[in-house]
Amino acid sequence: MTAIIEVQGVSKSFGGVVANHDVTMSVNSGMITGLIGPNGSGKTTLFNSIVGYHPIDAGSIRFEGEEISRLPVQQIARRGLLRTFQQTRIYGAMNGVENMLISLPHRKMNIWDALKTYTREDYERADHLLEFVGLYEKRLLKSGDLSFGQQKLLEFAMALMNEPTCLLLDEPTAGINPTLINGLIDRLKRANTEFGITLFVIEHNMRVIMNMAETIYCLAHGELLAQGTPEEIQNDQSVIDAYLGAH
Amino acid sequence: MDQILGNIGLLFEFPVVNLKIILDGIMVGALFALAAYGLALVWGVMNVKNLAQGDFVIAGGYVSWYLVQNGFPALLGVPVAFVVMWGIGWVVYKLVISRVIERDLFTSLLATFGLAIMMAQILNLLFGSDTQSVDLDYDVLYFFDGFIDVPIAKLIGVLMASALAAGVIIFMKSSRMGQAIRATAQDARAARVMGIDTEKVYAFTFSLNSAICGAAGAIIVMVWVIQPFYGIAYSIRAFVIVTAAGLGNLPGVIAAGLGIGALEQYGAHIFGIGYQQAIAVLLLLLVLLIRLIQQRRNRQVLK
Amino acid sequence: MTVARNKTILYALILAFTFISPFLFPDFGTQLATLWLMIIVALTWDMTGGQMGYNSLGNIFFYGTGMYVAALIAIGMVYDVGDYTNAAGGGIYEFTDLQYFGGLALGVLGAGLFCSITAVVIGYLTFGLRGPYFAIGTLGVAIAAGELVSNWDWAGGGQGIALPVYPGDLDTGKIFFYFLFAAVGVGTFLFAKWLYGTRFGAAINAIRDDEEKADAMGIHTLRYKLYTWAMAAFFVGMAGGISAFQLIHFEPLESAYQTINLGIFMVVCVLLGGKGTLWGPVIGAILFHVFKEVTWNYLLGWQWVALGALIVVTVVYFQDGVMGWLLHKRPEWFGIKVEKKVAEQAE
Amino acid sequence: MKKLSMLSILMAAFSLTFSQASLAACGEIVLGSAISLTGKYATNGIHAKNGYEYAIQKIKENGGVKIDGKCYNFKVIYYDDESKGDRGATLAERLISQDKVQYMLGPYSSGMTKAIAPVTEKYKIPMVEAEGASRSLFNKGYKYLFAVLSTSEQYLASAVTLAAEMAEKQGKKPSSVKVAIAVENDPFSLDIRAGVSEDAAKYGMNIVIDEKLPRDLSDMSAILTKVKLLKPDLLIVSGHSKGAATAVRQIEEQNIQVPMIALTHCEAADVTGKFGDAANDILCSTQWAETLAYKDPLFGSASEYEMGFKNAYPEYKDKKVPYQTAQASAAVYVFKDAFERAGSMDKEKVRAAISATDLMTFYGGIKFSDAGNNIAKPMVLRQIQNGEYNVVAPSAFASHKLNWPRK
Repeated sequence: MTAIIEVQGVSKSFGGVVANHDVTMSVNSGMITGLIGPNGSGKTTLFNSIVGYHPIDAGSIRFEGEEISRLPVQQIARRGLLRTFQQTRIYGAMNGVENMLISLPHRKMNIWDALKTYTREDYERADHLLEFVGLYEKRLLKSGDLSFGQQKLLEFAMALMNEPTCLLLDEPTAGINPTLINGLIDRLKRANTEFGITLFVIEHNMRVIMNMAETIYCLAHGELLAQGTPEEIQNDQSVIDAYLGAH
Repeated sequence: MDQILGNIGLLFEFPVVNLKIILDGIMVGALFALAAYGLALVWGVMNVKNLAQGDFVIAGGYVSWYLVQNGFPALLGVPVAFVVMWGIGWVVYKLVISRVIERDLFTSLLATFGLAIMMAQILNLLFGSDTQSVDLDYDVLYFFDGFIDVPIAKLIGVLMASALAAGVIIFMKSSRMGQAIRATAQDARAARVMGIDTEKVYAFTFSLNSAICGAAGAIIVMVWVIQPFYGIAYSIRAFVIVTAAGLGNLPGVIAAGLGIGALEQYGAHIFGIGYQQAIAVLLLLLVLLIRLIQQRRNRQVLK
Repeated sequence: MTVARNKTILYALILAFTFISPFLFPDFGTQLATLWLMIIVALTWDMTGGQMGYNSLGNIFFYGTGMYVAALIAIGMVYDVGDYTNAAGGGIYEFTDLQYFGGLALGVLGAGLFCSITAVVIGYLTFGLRGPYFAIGTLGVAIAAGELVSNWDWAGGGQGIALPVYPGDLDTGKIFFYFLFAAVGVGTFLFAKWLYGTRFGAAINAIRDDEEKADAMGIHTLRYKLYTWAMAAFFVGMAGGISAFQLIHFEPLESAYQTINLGIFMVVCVLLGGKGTLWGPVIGAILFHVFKEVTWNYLLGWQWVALGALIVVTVVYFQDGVMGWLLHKRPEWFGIKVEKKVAEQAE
Repeated sequence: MKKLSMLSILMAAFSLTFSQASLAACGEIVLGSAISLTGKYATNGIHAKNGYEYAIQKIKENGGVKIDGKCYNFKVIYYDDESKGDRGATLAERLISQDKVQYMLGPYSSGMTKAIAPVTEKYKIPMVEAEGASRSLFNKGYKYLFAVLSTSEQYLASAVTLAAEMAEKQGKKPSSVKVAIAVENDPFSLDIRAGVSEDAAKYGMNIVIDEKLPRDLSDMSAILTKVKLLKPDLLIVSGHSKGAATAVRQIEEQNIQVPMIALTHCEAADVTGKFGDAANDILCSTQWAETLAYKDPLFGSASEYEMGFKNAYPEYKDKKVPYQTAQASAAVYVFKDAFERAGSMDKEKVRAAISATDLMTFYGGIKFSDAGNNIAKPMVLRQIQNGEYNVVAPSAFASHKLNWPRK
């Protein structure tokens, strides 16, 4: 079991506010890893640090053994480390199929590949993945008109289309109809097993994360509070205190 | 190349030249800073990038020139230009600017570019394309064996510019309108929620900008010459200064204005004044580049 | 099927008209050539402005640079450029037919290539700028280039450069330049049409709509922006090169790097026709050119006021242009076709 | 009573239409001109246009152009070239191919003429121009281009000669004279620079400052500072009207003491009116002066031309009539003369007649070289002495003595 993302002693503060302090964790290749913590515990900040949205103050972040803490977003993405947004970002003016086609892995293309028109396989893959997330019926609608949950699914499908090595998901179930959540958990797991994508998931919904993740990290006040299997985390008194204290 | 080296040599051979260049630069820079401050105000408060800035300056100059042609004293030109350009700014705001505030930034840039073309040509049709100036008939003070000349007119110009800047600062700090403007600049929506009539604030801000420019133009016509098509030169400088200094930072704008005035004079001395416009533009590009590198270090872009 | 056939007929008609128009209206040869120039610069402006969301105010840089590169290549192949430009004081320089046409061909191609390379270099420095900063930055590049070239004595400085006159008779010359422009224009159009249908075209649209997301998806945003600008610059540079030969005499600030003339016209054309569409720039260029040629010379002095007003009104009230207006009024002309295409291909 | 008055009105109306008919009996010769009404050359473009119009009016009043016993009047189609070369070339093309103009009057400035001349040459359209002085116009072998004015290298060359004479008077060698040159970066002024540097080189003079002025000139203190340091004996400034205005203002302000200062475009910039005493003792080159003793049957003497023009265009009442206007009128006069001598409307015959012109006008002699420039008229140099423009060189025309050194 090799670590694909290694976070070593990362600190980040905004002005005087410390968002992350000396955080160390690792995400194992081919696994689903969870990241939990009360609101404001610095989860999204850590995500942003990993994918390159801002510089970090101290520490190191490695992806597949390579230091990435100084690289800008697009270079990190091009190494196969992708993320979805808490507030989904899709191309609202395009329809679902177009959104999927945009998400073809350009990082794997040279300029001559890019200058080709879309092939039949591209369309098939797009349709297949749209079906996988359950949006096939709505594939020709303007994406901006879809519901928030559907947009979230579309963004997930787009991320899969991109064939990432590792995918960082920021609260994939937030805003999704509870009846659909089980289906989503199933799809996330299948994405992990069928497509072999390593997942690193921020999640508020304890049931979801406990069902899904093999390893879970818990942040509180910007510091790493606990780590372990779902059972270990569930029984960790400090985690329970942190959540209770936060409420 | 020889000429450039020779010009640099002059700077060391006659050190007093440096003083002269810096003095000239400060005088030019003070007026650039005025136009730039207006731009920073409009940019910061309503997010409109006004490419017609320089044309407001020139229009103010013509107001003052027109007064003098009709027998009024030259110093009266500054307050009158302030008032007249206030009115013109208000009209322009109502007709054009108010409709581009909510739009993307390129819209305001292009709309004001169109405005700039229009204003320059209207001035040309009204007053002709000749260079015009107002002669104040004041003495010139000489220092260092007559080497350094400080025309009293220029001195008055700089004083008036400083007085205007001070007035604006006090106004922004202490008046209700000034506070409303600053609140709107911080967060227009919150300001609206707090009961500030942002529409009124916008109209006021733009008119104020136009009036500041007009007054600057009235000073310029006493000290240098104006021509209908000179506007773009002042617009470019205003952009250089604001880009360098950032928004909402009056001391920064003034410092950048003076600095750029002096840099430009040095450039003109060393490379020849044929390169003056090129130097101003290259300074803009340089400032953009520096900001860009700063942002890249923050893993950000300049937007 | 019928849509496709109608389209073919439409294109054939336009192409036929392109071919016969200089013979139909021989007196308007130069204006028709200029119309193609407008179409070229509008189409290429839209590649970055409309399709990629990078509104350059400095594309005129490539036009001016194209002029200079073409002229310097053509002259440099036969004479010493410094002597030639210095000849403001005396000496007549002759060009044989072969030298003229050879110089023109190499010059125009060289202009295109050179402009592509400069686009990459300048783009590398400026594409970190977004929105208005990019517009102002590129405007700055164009202004600075004009000022610097006007101080470059070897290339004629403020005197500009006078190129040899077209050998052969007048009317052939006019038609010759018309077809040169038309060829580049048609080439630009077909290129753009093809480009917007590729994965690359979709990717630059993605950059326009949300560059951060495109970044996050691993699209080579900077690289694609550079390629796009280089492609646009290639065509503009060629158009500039042809203009240099057509105008015969040009100088740096007013004809080559004419920032507030052609440099802003191209933007107005695109806005008038409709940003981010294939036909918008073409329609806009035609509308603008006709408006300008019909009214310009009778306004005697007021034309620039009219132009300024046109810009303001277009930008403020009619920013979506003709195509945008049609899209709004007649969505079935566009919408149905688009869906059908996608649906067909998706099956 | 009532009827009678009605009748008289009718008769008056008749006679009016009749007289108009007799005027209309004159045919029309259409000339074309692209001229700068907007942009940086607009001031002088309008001076030139007024000159054309005044001459046309004058010819009309004096019975028109007589060709083969019939009378004709000139009519000009104007377009605004916006002071932009490529626009000018397009408009020339338009005048020729769409408006079918057969004869052209020139635009304002050398740069514009340079842009238009290839077009008129291509179409073999005779163009008499009055405002393009650059000699680069006359080494291209143009056959249809004729200029009534002296070429630009002559504008200030006589100032160099004067400076050399003054140096000799002081017992110094002409080669000890230091020259400072500041000219605008456009074809006209660059030509002046070429003329001055050639002449200065002949005397072995040292050129200590050689700078170009930007087109949007509003401040030349950087150059004047160098003038203070390097103390040249002769300062040359050329930059159309704005160059002259800026120079005079800042020379005064910075208290520049140079024994001899020579400018172009003093009259067009109205430096005496604007700056008063500050302009004193400055040398101004001019193509024409109203005090010169030239004369012709149509306009009368040079001073009569000035008076007549001021009556027709009252806006010039308090100013000098700029030579740009006079030479524009002279260009129209050349056309009239050539048409009458050709006795035909045939383009080639008219061209031949223009080429053979040998005419004395209020503006000076006009005789074209093979290259098309006027070789029968010298440039004169005037000095502003107590607000008056007095001719001081060349000596054959001088009416006053040179004030030297300045101040």
